[in-house]
Amino acid sequence: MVKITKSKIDIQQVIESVAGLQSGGIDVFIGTTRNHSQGKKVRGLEYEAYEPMAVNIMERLVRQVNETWGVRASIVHRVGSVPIGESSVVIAAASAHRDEAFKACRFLIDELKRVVPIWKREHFEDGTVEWSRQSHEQVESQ
Amino acid sequence: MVKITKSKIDIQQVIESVAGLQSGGIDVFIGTTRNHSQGKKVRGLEYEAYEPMAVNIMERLVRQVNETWGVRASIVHRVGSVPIGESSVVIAAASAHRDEAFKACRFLIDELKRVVPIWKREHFEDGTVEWSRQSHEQVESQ
Amino acid sequence: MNITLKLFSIAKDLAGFDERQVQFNEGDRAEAVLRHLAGLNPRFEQWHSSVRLAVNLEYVSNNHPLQDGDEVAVIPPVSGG
Amino acid sequence: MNITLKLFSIAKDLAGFDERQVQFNEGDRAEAVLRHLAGLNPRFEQWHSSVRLAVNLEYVSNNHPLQDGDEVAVIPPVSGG
Repeated sequence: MVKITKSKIDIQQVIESVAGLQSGGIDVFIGTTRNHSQGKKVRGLEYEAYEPMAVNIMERLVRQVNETWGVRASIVHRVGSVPIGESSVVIAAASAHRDEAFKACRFLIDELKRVVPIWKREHFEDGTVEWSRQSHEQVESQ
Repeated sequence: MVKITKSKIDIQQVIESVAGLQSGGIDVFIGTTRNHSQGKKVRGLEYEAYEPMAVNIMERLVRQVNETWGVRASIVHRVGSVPIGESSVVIAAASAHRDEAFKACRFLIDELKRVVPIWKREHFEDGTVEWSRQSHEQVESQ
Repeated sequence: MNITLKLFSIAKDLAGFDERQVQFNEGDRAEAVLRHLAGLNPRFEQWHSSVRLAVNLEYVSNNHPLQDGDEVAVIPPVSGG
Repeated sequence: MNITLKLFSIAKDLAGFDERQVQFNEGDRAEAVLRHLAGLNPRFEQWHSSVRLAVNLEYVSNNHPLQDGDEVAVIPPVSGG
């Protein structure tokens, strides 16, 4: 399952989307919004996505971990305003062997942060608003 | 949080036990019971624990990942009968940086399977019942 | 050629719009979009090295040839997750 | 010395009990527990190499000296997770 949603992410539902009687281990990564960034207090966050392209790339990544490691994976990313402490992204990877589940889940979040066209905008308590540049270096080094 | 329980594990609750406004990433490992083992169909499973020792060791492991990687972690293991497809163990590791969350979560499940005194007993469809020996080699090599 | 230009994040803020139909010349490459944006706002110059371009939902190199009807997206450094 | 012996998993099945008070001699080491079990059921012999011993909830080596009142647990290969 690959999804971009404006609603709160139902973690249990993401896990269930990859679980199955054959699975031995599921690794789940949950990205949560933080109350600080660059040493400043964050009041709120929002995410923007180039949705059709983001979905295409995420579906390709999910196929890739399936072909490489036999892992069944799901990625759900939230867009719009995300309250502090709530999940912005949930990735689940299920496999008969935990090694593959861990590898696939790590690969998916690393690739997501590197190439999936989604942007975070932080509203700081001092009133400033900024597009996050957290992935600047990775993109430049491609 | 470290817990051994006879009830179904509430995954959301384990995640919430490590989440906090400071956390950026949470890695969660979920071990689920499978419907096959050693090429045979499994009808049911049960886990037995040497509870006080298991809890002591898991608490020590949780302290260890906190001291080593600054990770806040929880481990919940189910004992007694566990229906096929349900979770036998849930481990959550929260950190400001995902690398540490992944490392800690992986370390905890690997160590749990190596040293925590918990045993799995499989009821096969052919009527046989066996204590799992999945960790035999690891224990011998210590 | 008629191109649909889509801007996101900082690129959208610098240009002041998120989507626009723009005419390009036959034979123009994707980098023509970056020149077009620099013409709108000189501050785009400092972003050239970090911005990537996508044509019809796929990343392309700057010398990818444009075709009539293409949707060209300007992708500033991503920060999802 | 009075020792509380606790058995788990395959060890419990082989012995036919899960907990018992057993008398050991002053100066006995933890391995005396393994000899005691082999006396109850010869099949324990084949488990000696893979079984670990714990005294008062901590893993110990086979030559750990026992003390009156110790709880000694026989830990077959674990298989949690």
